Amino acid sequence: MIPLGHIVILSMFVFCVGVYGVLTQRHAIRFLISVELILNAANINLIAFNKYLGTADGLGQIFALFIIAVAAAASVVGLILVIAVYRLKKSVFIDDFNLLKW
Amino acid sequence: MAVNAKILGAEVIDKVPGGSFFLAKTEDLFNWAKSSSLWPLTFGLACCAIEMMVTGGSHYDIDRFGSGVFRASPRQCDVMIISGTICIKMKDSIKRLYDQMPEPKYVIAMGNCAISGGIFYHDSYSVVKGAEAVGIPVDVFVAGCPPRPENLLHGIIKLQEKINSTKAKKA
Amino acid sequence: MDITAIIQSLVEKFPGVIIDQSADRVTLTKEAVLPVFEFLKNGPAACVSLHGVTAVDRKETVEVVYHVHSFQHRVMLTVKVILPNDNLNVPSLTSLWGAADWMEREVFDLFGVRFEGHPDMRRILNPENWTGHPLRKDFQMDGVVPRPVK
Amino acid sequence: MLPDYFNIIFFFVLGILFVGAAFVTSWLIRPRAPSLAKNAPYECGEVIKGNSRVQFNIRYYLVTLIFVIFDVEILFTVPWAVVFRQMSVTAYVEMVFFIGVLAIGLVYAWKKGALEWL
Amino acid sequence: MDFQELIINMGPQHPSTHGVLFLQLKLDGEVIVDCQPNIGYLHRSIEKIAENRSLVQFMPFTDRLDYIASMNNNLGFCLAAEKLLSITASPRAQYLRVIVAELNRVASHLLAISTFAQDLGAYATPLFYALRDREKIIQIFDQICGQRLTYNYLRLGGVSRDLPLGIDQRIKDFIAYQRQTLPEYHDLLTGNVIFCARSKHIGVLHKDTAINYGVTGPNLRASGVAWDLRKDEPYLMYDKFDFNVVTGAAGDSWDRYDVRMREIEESLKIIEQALGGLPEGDPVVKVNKVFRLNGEAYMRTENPRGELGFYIVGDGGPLPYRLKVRSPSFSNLSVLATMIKGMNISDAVCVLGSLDIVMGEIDR
Amino acid sequence: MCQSVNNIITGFMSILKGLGVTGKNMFRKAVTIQYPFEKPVMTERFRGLVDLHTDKCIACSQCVKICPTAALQIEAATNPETKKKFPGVFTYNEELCCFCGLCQEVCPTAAMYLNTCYEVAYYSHDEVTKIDLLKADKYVHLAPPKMKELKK
Amino acid sequence: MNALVFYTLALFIAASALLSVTVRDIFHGAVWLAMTLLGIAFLYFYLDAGFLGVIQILVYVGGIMALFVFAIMLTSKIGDHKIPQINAQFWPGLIIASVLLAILLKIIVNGPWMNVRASAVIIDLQTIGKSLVTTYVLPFEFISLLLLAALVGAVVIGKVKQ
Amino acid sequence: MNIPWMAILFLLLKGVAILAFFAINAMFLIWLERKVSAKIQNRMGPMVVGPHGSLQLIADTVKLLLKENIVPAEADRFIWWLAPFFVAVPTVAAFLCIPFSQEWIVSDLNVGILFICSITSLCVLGIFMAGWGSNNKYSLLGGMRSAAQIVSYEVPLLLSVLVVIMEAGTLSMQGIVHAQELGWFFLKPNVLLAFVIYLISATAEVNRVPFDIPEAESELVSGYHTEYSGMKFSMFFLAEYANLFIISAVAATLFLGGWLGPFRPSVIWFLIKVYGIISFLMWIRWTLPRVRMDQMMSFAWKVLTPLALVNVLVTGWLLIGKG
Ligand code: SF4
Ligand code: SF4
Ligand code: SF4
Repeated sequence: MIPLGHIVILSMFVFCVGVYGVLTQRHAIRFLISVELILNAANINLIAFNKYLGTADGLGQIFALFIIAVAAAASVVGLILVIAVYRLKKSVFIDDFNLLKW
Repeated sequence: MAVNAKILGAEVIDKVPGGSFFLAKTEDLFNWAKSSSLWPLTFGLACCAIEMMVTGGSHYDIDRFGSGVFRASPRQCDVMIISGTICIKMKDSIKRLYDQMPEPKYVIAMGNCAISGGIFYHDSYSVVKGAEAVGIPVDVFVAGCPPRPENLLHGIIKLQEKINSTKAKKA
Repeated sequence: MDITAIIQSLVEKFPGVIIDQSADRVTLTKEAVLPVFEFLKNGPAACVSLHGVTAVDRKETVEVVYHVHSFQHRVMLTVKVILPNDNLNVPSLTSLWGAADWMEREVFDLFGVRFEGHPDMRRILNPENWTGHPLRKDFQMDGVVPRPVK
Repeated sequence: MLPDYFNIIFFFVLGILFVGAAFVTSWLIRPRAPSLAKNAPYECGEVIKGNSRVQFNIRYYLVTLIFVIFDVEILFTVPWAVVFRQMSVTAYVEMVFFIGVLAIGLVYAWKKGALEWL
Repeated sequence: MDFQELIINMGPQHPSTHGVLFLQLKLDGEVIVDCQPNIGYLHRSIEKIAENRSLVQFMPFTDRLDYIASMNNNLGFCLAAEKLLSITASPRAQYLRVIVAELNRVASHLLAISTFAQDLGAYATPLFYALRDREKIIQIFDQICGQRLTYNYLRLGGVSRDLPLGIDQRIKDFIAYQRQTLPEYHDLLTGNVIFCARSKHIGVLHKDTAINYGVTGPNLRASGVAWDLRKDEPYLMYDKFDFNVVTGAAGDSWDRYDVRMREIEESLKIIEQALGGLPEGDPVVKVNKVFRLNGEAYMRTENPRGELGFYIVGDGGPLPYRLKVRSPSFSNLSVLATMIKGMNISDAVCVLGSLDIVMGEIDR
Repeated sequence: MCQSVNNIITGFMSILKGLGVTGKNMFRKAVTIQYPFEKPVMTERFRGLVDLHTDKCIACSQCVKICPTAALQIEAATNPETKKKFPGVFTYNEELCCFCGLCQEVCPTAAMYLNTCYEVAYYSHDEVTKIDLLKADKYVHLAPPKMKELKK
Repeated sequence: MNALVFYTLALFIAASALLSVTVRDIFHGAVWLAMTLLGIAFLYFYLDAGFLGVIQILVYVGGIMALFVFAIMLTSKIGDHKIPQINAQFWPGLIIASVLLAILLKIIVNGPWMNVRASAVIIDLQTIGKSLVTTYVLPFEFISLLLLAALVGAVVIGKVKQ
Repeated sequence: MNIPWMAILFLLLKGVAILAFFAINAMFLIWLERKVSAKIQNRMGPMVVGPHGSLQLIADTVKLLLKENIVPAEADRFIWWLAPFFVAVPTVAAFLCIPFSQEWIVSDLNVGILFICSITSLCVLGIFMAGWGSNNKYSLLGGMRSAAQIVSYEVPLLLSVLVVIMEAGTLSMQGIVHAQELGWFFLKPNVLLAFVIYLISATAEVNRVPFDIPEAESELVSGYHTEYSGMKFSMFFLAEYANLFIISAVAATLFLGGWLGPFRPSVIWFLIKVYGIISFLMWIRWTLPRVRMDQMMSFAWKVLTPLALVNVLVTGWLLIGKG
């Protein structure tokens, strides 16, 4: 088998790409894409640890399931917000999302 | 006419390795395939279009020749059956549709109108005198006003003969 | 109410505008077009349907011909307006009939008669960048091959 | 026996190869004659007016959204469906509750008109 | 919300615009906010040509106006010319004309309902059934006058030739056959739940709008106006036959379909009666070879699509000075733009299909 | 509730009915005429290509005059002995013809007729634009291939 | 062979993840994200979490990606689907991300898990199902409420702005 | 590192066999479709190319290979190229766990049925890409409609599959077949309902009449693949028919007992069932008109989904009661 560390490194990389995206992207949908990457990186870790060091009740996988559900809910709401703001302000750039004024 | 020469141009011969026998055989195969699967464009202009529809209908059943797949998008069809009168307002559209068809493409001019303007040749200020006047090279003319469905089938057979007898241009 | 009665009522209602009349046809002056049709449509004649608008080029003049039709009395009345060649303008009937829209556009396209008050006086059958009105007797165009045999 | 993941990936690669091979073959033997007019977008033979990339009705989004929610719901139901027979009635009741909550969501969306098209 | 509107071209080459109609649709999402029909893509200058052809020579051109119902066009033109020249056709010819005109009406309606079904996405099958049944009529015409679509059968004062031998049996067979197959259409379409859901309450054409826009024929009758020239201004021998004027109730697309469906039955009835009462005699009366056309005449007849009018003006010469065709589809189409505003594309296609237009006579 | 259940049932039945119709038709015989192998017989009134009984024509030009499309062209010649007119040149432009049959109707001697040839497909205009009606084999080149060749 | 597959897959995931945040076209970005997610699904298969892999494809690639694409279509016009990548936050972002990566890598490499190779258990669907309705029933039901909340919230926002 | 070459070779052989079946099956289905439609319409269908048109599809395929490939100007080339892959590759992959018989299955994944469902849902993205990449309004509209439609019918489809999972207690395709040894599932009324729901939603999933809205020829020319020509177009075509096979195969496995049958070889039984279902779907296709977009959506959400939800609960209750 592959050493666990390698999988974790992959997940770290994806995570950092996500962080990079979150920090630099101005486009709101891009931003959400990056968030998805971060969540997925977490999921990779969960599954990998579950496989290598997991308990018998499959906690890691169940947690990953929950994360997927949460991610789904988050992107549903996040995207509809983006669309709503876009329709209001004609912009998809986070800089323009001045939620206080909105 | 020129269309046919273009299709199996020199490039094919260059690209397909093998002896001339093999080449001839593939060419036959290609021609056979091209001629056996002529998908027409769903495109009716005038009275002749009704006869074209009838040709697709149960009594004549153009599908027997493998040409029953009427495609609405010019991107997916092989033969354009110009069925009816071409008028000045229409001619650009027809040309555009023809241009948008992918090679190898063929044209059947159905009905005297599409051939020469036919019954509207004289005295008409708005009828274009045939498909060739629009700049569309016609492969087979199917005369009649309108041509009988059998005649259109005959035209398709003629087109198949024509395709089958094309030889690739030697480089 | 038959056709003579309708024409009679017209003559009575609009004295002086009927230039000419025959069994099923009246000729109007241009100015009277709108009121007369209004009366024909909403009055006792009940000619609710504008059946057709066309024109005839009489070389010096152009006749605009209207056919109106009454379901109630089962009559079809022909109304003509004669326009001089140098002033091809006539009030549009689009305010009375939706049908007038395209029909008038067609007459404009083919004869060059302008209908005043028409919301969309464009060519309808011929390309918009055309000049000339093909059904005029003096229409000339390159590429028209006359029939050789007379 | 090969592991499952290998089979799956292998079949994906196979599929890609298949499609790719078809494209390559076609690329080898097909004619090329691009022209400006040919590459213009097709629109029933008329000239294009306006642009094709325009915004669309939000309804598409709403429907997809409800789908995603239900998708997630179903994914949670599957493990239950496999085992619920070996479990007690509580498992069933739990699932009824779970589905019930989402059914409320469906009813809500329905009443709000998110399911109406037009 | 200001939506960027999507402009879509439908046509001139489009599977469901019935020829070369070009609709420019402005969409908001999928809802049509504006529709701009452009016609003239089949404008063949027939009216101009008519000024250079004698009446006899013009007959073939009438075939090409409404090419789905050429016989009826022949008839309309013949009657107008005869009115101008004060000719009356022989009684036998009148009966023959009724027979061919009604046969053609059946053929035309068959095509109309089936292309309508095709527009609703009933993939090809109803269309092919209709073509199959229509083919029987076409073959009858082929036998009568030697062409399948452009008949050129009627002449001033009668018809070009008498019926060939044995054709009456063939027509009777056809009537029996058609009566047998009509229920199939009813099963396949009329009662079908999807078909009804697609066409009922869609494209309601109110009576007043219809009259205002000069809509005629089955479309008008579907809106509830019982107006049929064959009944109300009988020409030929139509007053001798027993048939009903079919009307619809709501004026929606389904009604327009249904009116046509029932008119087929009425037409079959008329043909049967006409065949039964066919008088002996010449199929054509003697007329002069050369005419002088004087004055003007307007005659309208009930075409399968509505009222077809011919307006012929003469100037004393042999050629018409002006010939105007008042085509039913022209008016029927002009109402489309008002009808489909606020609909989505699918419904617009359904409405267009139910109006049953033929571009040949719209553009002339 | 009752209503909608009823609707569903009738809807379902209507679909079954439709399926019944198509199902029934599946077992009908195909109506197709297999064209190149079975050829339909043209009716005797069929209006195919214009043809001429050369011997009967008296070059009266009536057909030329009536032809709405000016598809016919005639140059009359006179027989010096009998003083009878006969067609010296008689050409027919198939591409203009609209197969209306008026020429046939008007011909006083029944010299002109429309034959039953309907298979008119060709590769170039020359094949039909100037058909010499006086030649006997004018339509030979248009004849479709024989049945034998088709069934290869 | 295992290793070969894994490293190819890892490379694919890493590359497409990187591409998904760096390509200019937003739609391309979404497509690359879909590829990343697909790759991760394969990784789950690889890690014997077949159910998770399937769910990943079904929910993420089939569902959430569709959402993203619709959202892109709803908010993009031609011309603005190509957005500039370089902005004021580019360098800070890059630096922070790299530093983070470096720190994490250091932790991992020195950490106790780097060379764990033995796989402990294979969790099958039955196990997940059982735990889900017994041990983890509370979060499980909570998820349903969360989904409901998301649905309601999204519908409200979507409808209000009509 | 030892690589199991033999096993890989064996897998490769299986893969090639599946690919061959994939291609031949698609061709056969297209031919069948044309023949069935011809029969329904009192016609002959392809006749001339080969005996009874049997070579027709070979000709079509070779011709499509020979067609020029048009890339519309302004098309998003990358997306445009990728779309056929996204549409066609999953259909190949889905064949991975279709049980043709007891032995004839490439790999009986323990999440088999969900694997097929998830893999085929990848098509949505492909359709999106096709619509977006073509830079054509018809394509875009068609793509959006198609995606919305597929997505909506995915829910009742999954729910009806869920019923079978509950009955069988497993996700593996073979497991489901074995669970039916005592009686095919569709004999139970609740599963019969699921079967009907499945068939309807599966028809919608593969965009066939009466749900062929994205390709609605009379409205949108040919939907999302309007701009595609030649081989790329044929990939869409191929995928469509492969999908038809897949949904029918799944239906046969889930509800009609798969390869179970009174005598061997069982693969015959499987194929009979599958082609039976396919013929039925074709019969429907050539009979019914198309429903409208909104009708279709409300049918999915307001009729099928609630029905399927209730069905799941009822099935659960029945099974609990039994166990
Ligand atoms: S050739 Fe004759 S039938 Fe054909 S379109 Fe022209 S006029 Fe009509
Ligand atoms: S009408 Fe008859 S006789 Fe006279 S020129 Fe013509 S063919 Fe000859
Ligand atoms: S058939 Fe008609 S068009 Fe043809 S040559 Fe005779 S008269 Fe002229």
